[in-house]
Amino acid sequence: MRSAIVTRPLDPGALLREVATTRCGATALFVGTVRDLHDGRAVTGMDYEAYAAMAERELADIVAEAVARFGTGQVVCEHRTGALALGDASVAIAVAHPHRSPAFDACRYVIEELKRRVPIWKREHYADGTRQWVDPTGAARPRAAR
Amino acid sequence: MRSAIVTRPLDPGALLREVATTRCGATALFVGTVRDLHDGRAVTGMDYEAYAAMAERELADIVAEAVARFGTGQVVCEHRTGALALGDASVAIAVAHPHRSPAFDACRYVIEELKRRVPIWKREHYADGTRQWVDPTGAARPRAAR
Amino acid sequence: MSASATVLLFAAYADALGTSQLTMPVGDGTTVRDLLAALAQRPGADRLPPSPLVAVNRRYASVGDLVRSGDEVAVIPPVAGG
Amino acid sequence: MSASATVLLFAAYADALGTSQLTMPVGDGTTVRDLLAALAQRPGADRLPPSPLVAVNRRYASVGDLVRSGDEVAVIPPVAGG
Repeated sequence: MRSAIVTRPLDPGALLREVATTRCGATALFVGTVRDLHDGRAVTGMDYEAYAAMAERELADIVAEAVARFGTGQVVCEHRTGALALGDASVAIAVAHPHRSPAFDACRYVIEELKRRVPIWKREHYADGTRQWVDPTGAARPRAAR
Repeated sequence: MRSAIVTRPLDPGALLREVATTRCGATALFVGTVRDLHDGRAVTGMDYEAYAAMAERELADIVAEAVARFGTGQVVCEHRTGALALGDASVAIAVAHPHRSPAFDACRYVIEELKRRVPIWKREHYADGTRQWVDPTGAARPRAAR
Repeated sequence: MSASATVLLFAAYADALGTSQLTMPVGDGTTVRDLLAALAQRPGADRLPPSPLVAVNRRYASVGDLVRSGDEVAVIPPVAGG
Repeated sequence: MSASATVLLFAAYADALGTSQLTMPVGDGTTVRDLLAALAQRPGADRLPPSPLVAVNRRYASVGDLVRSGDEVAVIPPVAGG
């Protein structure tokens, strides 16, 4: 198992190779990428900011939980921070398991918990030149800053 | 959308690139590989045989169903046939979607239906030199043949 | 050539019957059930289940479906892809 | 130097307060709630919610948790990773 917050581009193929073992017959991979539309607004790019020290610890906890819950040590997750362009991968999770159902479930567990607990934030760049921090709670949105 | 029964090695990274689009923020990939153990017996390799014409049509139907059910055209599935070594990928499914939940669900749909409906069979090679067709129903197993 | 269908066998079923392809006669009203009954007379057919899956012209079929001359009938072992 | 904690602010909260790091005094029995009350007096703090998430020394904390000198207290906007 391994997890990291990184600033370099992610390489999903490398994660697949990292978790591969002949003991496992099933590999599930999730890749999150920057998309061009959010809540109906055209997005042109994204900044990711992390509370890095805590994010690394929280992500390591989540991966360890997945290993314990789903019975495989072959779990790797990387999250990228910094300025990302459209289509860039922000997160990649690879899980290998002898069987497919727990492989899918463990992969799903990591991304769901990551989105709930890992202190990372993103600021969207819009086609009209403004930027705004994403508030996934839908609560009072902070005004477009800077 | 695309699907194929192939005899060449699978390239999961190529499938990821094929489904990628900036409209989609989530990509789910499943890779099935030949593992070294089945029902407690040491496996050394696997032959995959397909009723190719029907398998191609059935797989195309499944992918089209996933596209219609989950609302994304970004679904690709390849299944390999022939003699595979331990660790070789036998099937790869990539799905990109604006959102992660239907990306996972569509990927899962394709592999579950594939295993239920697509006429492909596999014969395991065991460490003791014998070979046997896998009967997933657990019904009266055919005797080790040839 | 008289009216006939091509019967395809795969994997363990091909091993059991010792062939992967047969030509079997069909007539007016021949069904999948009739074809399976004829197949059951062949040596090795005791190693097939009583009601195997069948496809006619590459689509799963029911035992009551008609088989016409020129049809491709496949007798399909439990699938095990992936 | 008197007893103090480091307070970290991120993303929209850093923008609201105009800084990403503050040093705030703590004493015997100072809680997360006390620190948030003091933070609420700062210009721009009206743009924070009444009960933001807080981590003490990189673990999520409750408002009743004690803050000691040298602790790292982070005020955490709704997370939006992935």
